[in-house]
Amino acid sequence: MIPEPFEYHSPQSLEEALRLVTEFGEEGKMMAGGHSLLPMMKLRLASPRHVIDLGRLSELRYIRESDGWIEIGALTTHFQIESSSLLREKCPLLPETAREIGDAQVRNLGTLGGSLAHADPAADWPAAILALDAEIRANSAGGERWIAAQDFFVGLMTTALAPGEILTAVRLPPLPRRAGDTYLKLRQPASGFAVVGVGVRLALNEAAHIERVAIGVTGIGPKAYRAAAVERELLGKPPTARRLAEAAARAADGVQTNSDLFASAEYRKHLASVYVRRALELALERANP
Amino acid sequence: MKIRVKINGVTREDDVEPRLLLVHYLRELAGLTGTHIGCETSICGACTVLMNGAAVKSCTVLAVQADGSEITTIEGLSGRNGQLHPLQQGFWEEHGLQCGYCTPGMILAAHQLLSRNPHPSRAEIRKALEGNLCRCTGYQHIVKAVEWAAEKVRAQAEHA
Amino acid sequence: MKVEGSRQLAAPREVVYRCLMDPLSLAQALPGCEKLDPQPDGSYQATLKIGIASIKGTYQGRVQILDALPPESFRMKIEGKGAGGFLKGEGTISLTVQNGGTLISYSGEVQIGGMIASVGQRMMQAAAQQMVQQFFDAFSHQLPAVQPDAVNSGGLPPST
Amino acid sequence: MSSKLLGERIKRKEDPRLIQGRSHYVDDIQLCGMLYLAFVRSPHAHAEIKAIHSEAAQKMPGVLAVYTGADLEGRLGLIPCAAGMEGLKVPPHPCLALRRVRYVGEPVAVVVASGRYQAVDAAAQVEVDYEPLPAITDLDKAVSSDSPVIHESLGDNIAFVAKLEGGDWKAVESDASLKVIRQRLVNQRLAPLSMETRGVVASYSPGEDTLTVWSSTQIPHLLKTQLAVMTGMDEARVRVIAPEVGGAFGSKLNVYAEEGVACFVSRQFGKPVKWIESRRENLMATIHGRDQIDDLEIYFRPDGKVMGLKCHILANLGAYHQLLTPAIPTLTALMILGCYNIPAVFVETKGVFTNTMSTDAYRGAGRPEATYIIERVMDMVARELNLDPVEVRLKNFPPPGKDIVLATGVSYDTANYQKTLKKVLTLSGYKKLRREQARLRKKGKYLGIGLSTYVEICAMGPSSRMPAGGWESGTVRVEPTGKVTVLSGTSPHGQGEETSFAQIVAEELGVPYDDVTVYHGDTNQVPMGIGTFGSRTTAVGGTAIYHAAQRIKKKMARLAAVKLGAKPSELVFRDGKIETEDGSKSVKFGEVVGEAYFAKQLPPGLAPGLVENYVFEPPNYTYPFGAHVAVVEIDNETGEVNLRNYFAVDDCGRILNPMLVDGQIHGGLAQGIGQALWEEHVYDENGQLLTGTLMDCAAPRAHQFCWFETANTETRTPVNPLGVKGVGEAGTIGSTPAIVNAVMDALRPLGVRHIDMPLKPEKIWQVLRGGSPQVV
Repeated sequence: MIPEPFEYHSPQSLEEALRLVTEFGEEGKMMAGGHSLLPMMKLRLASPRHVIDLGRLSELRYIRESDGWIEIGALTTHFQIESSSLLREKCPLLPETAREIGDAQVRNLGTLGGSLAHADPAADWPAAILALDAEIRANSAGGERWIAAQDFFVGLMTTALAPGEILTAVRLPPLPRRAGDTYLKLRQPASGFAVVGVGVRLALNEAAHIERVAIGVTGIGPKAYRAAAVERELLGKPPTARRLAEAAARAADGVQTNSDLFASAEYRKHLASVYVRRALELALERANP
Repeated sequence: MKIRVKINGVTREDDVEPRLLLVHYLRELAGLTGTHIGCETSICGACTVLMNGAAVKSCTVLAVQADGSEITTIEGLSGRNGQLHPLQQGFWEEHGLQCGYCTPGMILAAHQLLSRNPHPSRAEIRKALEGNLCRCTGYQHIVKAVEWAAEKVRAQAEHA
Repeated sequence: MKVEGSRQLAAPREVVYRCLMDPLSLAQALPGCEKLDPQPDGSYQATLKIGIASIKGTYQGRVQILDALPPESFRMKIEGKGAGGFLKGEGTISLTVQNGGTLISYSGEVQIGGMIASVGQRMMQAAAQQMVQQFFDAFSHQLPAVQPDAVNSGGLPPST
Repeated sequence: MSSKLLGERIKRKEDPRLIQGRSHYVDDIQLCGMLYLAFVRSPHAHAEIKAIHSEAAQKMPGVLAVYTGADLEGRLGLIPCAAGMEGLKVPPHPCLALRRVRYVGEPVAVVVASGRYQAVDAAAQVEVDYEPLPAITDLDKAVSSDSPVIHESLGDNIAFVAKLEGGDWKAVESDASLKVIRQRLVNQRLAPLSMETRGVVASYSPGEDTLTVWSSTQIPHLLKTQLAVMTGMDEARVRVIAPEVGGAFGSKLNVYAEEGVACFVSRQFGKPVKWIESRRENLMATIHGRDQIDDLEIYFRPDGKVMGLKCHILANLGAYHQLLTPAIPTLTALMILGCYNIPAVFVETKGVFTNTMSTDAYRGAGRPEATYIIERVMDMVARELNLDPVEVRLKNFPPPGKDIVLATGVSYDTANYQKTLKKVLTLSGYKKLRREQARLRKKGKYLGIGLSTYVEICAMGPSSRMPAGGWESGTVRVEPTGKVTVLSGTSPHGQGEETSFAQIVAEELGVPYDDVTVYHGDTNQVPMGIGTFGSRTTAVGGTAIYHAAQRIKKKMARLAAVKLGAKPSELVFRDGKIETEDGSKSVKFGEVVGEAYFAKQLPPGLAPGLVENYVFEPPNYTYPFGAHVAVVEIDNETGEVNLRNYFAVDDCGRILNPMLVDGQIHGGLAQGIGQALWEEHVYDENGQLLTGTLMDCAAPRAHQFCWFETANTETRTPVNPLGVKGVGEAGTIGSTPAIVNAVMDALRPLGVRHIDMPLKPEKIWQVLRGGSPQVV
């Protein structure tokens, strides 16, 4: 299969990219690795007139720590995240999520920003960044703004990015003391996408009660979400096995649940609760020194 | 669009349509047909090549994206005097192929694995090859082939 | 594929019904509607650019209103085809007076064929629901404002 | 140097070119002035074609022509079906649809353009007006009297009804002491999924009036004949070459529309034409496998002896017959008793048309379905009687021996089912596994142990029982330099016969393995043959070559005998020499070759040269068998199945190269396990293909498998002098039921008898939570 013809633009700076994005508007499509976009273009389900390849914006390819945040450039590949020693130490959830994405080849080219902006309902990153209370930086000709992860995913493959905006970075707090995080996933055997994917970060207080917990869930609904009902049940409580299980049972509360060939809505709801509980247990184990 | 790509050590310049896929560029313009096409959704890995040393699925890369890069295809893996790469040798020794269609991609994916992890376990080999489908072998001989090559590379390194 | 649901709108039933029958407000509300021409037989010729995010296709088709029972209910039949395949749908829309506004309930069967059907099954349901939601979001803006506060104070969540 | 080659682990001759990317698959063939085809395909499962608008496409850059079904009518023949069974309804099957489309993906028009991208662009601009008709995909509905009919001229959707009956049914049905189980099994549709899709290059030379066709096919010779018939060309002017073929698994044992169209277009333009199938097309319009519903009645004694098996098979044929479509399910009936001596059998097979792509041969072709049925039967009986499945199998095996005739009338060449079973039980530590299972059950964990003891029908086969000939040809030619050329009528594509055939010939002639080169696949180069399928290539094609080598030896021995003053019968061929057993009289192989070619002193009646051909007609099929044990663990919360261990003991007769046998077994296991756990090719009720890309159509990956522990027994067949039975399909046939039996064994405490494949986690979860398995 072969894409329809298009014009290709390869901006060398963010400034140039922003100009192109504004210029082409609806007719332009940004590409940041291309592993979501190109298959769609080859099947001719997507046929943008202009492809704006952000791949050469090396300024957006970094992982660094400053001012109490870990910041990751949007063009950082899944593999760079997977293999980052900084992240392994300060935010193991991210490398753990990265290694679950697609396959080795996809992880070499696919990028964090590309995946987030695409907002596939079964992608892995959304669950991870929701669990990390991350913020997403959007740049436009008018400047920049930070969008909380919770506000970023608007609907099926739809984000809070406005026309003319480019997702440039993600920042998140490193793992605090007495905290643990993890990402667990059931893969769809054909596509490798998440039937369910759960990211959890959990922190305990001095009394070993749950001080903070954030749970991101993907694969279940039209967009990734925070399992707020579960979090509410757990906050401030001692994390007994029974409490975790009872809370996790609410993992898909209020979510319009996907149904496909592999898993019905009902089964997905069940998977969400099982995987949320297991992820909580694992994160707890890691939080307990 | 004009692009400049170094393929298996030889630089070439071409004027290509932006939509030309890297795999078609390699096969039809550069005449390197060892890279195969197995699906169009970046699942099967038959089209795997090394781009700046990293394994990529060349059916999901535009030729224009590869502008300025170095590409290694299966044809570029053998030594100058035609000596087989340890991975090629391993696939031969351990019967790591049958119809051979997935083999170039499989070998290049394994190449990346060994460059990142010279001592892979069987589970790590299987995980590293999850982006490459083979319908003939049931994978077991491929795993053995990669083990054979890893051993050979280690021995060569010790020797050197 | 079944598509069903309901939506509370803050307008009297007659108004909602009239708006639903009005090609102009319908065209404004239908996602990606580029053309909606009334035909002599009472149906509409439509051109819709529909899809999710960058996956959009242009569909040419026909929308028919059948068994109209103003202001209670009607049946709607949609047929369209485009490069991504075809879609056929038929459903019943009924309007009931509720909490000072109107509750629209819809229930129908949509058949998708061609490319979209063979590559999009995992997202189809969610995509359909999202488009219905988009329609009602846009449609509610077409309705003349009727004391929305009064409606919402009746304990109902806002309609958008 | 010893020339002992047969039975040795010898590296493949095929590999050096393949591992260096220097071989040529069909898409690697570039000819000057090549034109490209792109097909316009139906998005509807069933519809009338009202109009085809190709004007816009014709005006696109690089486009030379657009053809529709009407353009080809009377100018290009129909797609052939070789299965000739009594009363079979054969609907016309044009290369491009005429007036009506009957499955999603059916070709409706073809665009000819000077570039690959241009052809695809233009095909997207061809507009077709359809009037949709109700689609039929459900087998039960398709056979009901009020179903819409897919081929109106045929009256209904039933292509054939075949019955197979044996034994004393009256006795079985009137025996009140027998227990009965009734069960429906669904054997789901699969995509064969060779890694290389199909493809064809057709090149017609107007000057020479010759047509050369490179096709990714398993049957170059049969294809040549059929393309000659379809195009109306003199067959002597048609040449088919199967270049490197990137896997097939039965899916390229066929004659396809695109092959016919490519030849037609090449003749129109007098230029080479290429068509390479996309993966999406491959999933839509390359044959599918399996797709049967089997309704069973099992009559058995309380001690586990099965006395009668009834089965009503509904076989989904798809919308049209491809080459062997209707013949495939009849193999299910033939092999339904497996390796068990069941006194009474009744099978009724209905072949049913639906609005789907044709089914046809996919690895195993009808026999995996049979094995699945009978192996599930054994386990269901064991479960019902609370017996160990090993015990039930032993109770029903015939005693070891030769020429065992079952109630189906099938005569098995040689059998020792007890031996393979015993061996796999030892290999797997079966008793220990059972103890582990009991321990885990007490902890609420589900470990399952599944058995399968299969027999298959291979080495296809005697011509009397084959649709298009079952013989095979081989030529051995000793070149003047002493190097040996082997020509085979078979067409291997990954199985490694360039290696095993060279082993046979080198061993027989006593020449170095490296001196033997094997060719196949080019109809102008090799003698007419049948092809590679049905685990026949080594057993039938290898035997033909073996015999040809014998003829060479006979001739060379006569020449050598004159030189040595010995009797020809005293001479042996070894180490590059022809000599007496004790080595006292010896002449170099090359010297005798020289004699044959210089022809100075030939004995009377001996013709010059050293070329011998042999056509082998096998007297019977062969019946390889084996015993497998699968061990699975089930996640008791989610229903996910983890394949923990797999043990396979296979008896494929004599083993020529154990490395190749292992490779065939492993690959087969992966496909069989794939069917049990993950694979399915799914149409919705409107005939839309839902698994249209590899994003939805699962092909198993490396990390989904455990390490396969394999072993063999070798029971030689008397059917051919090599003693070889065949191994290409064994793994697939044996593994599917072993896995399903293992999962059902794991779930035994939950009281569920059967879940249909693939055993997706949701189905198991539904059982785990106390429900019955739903189709999801």
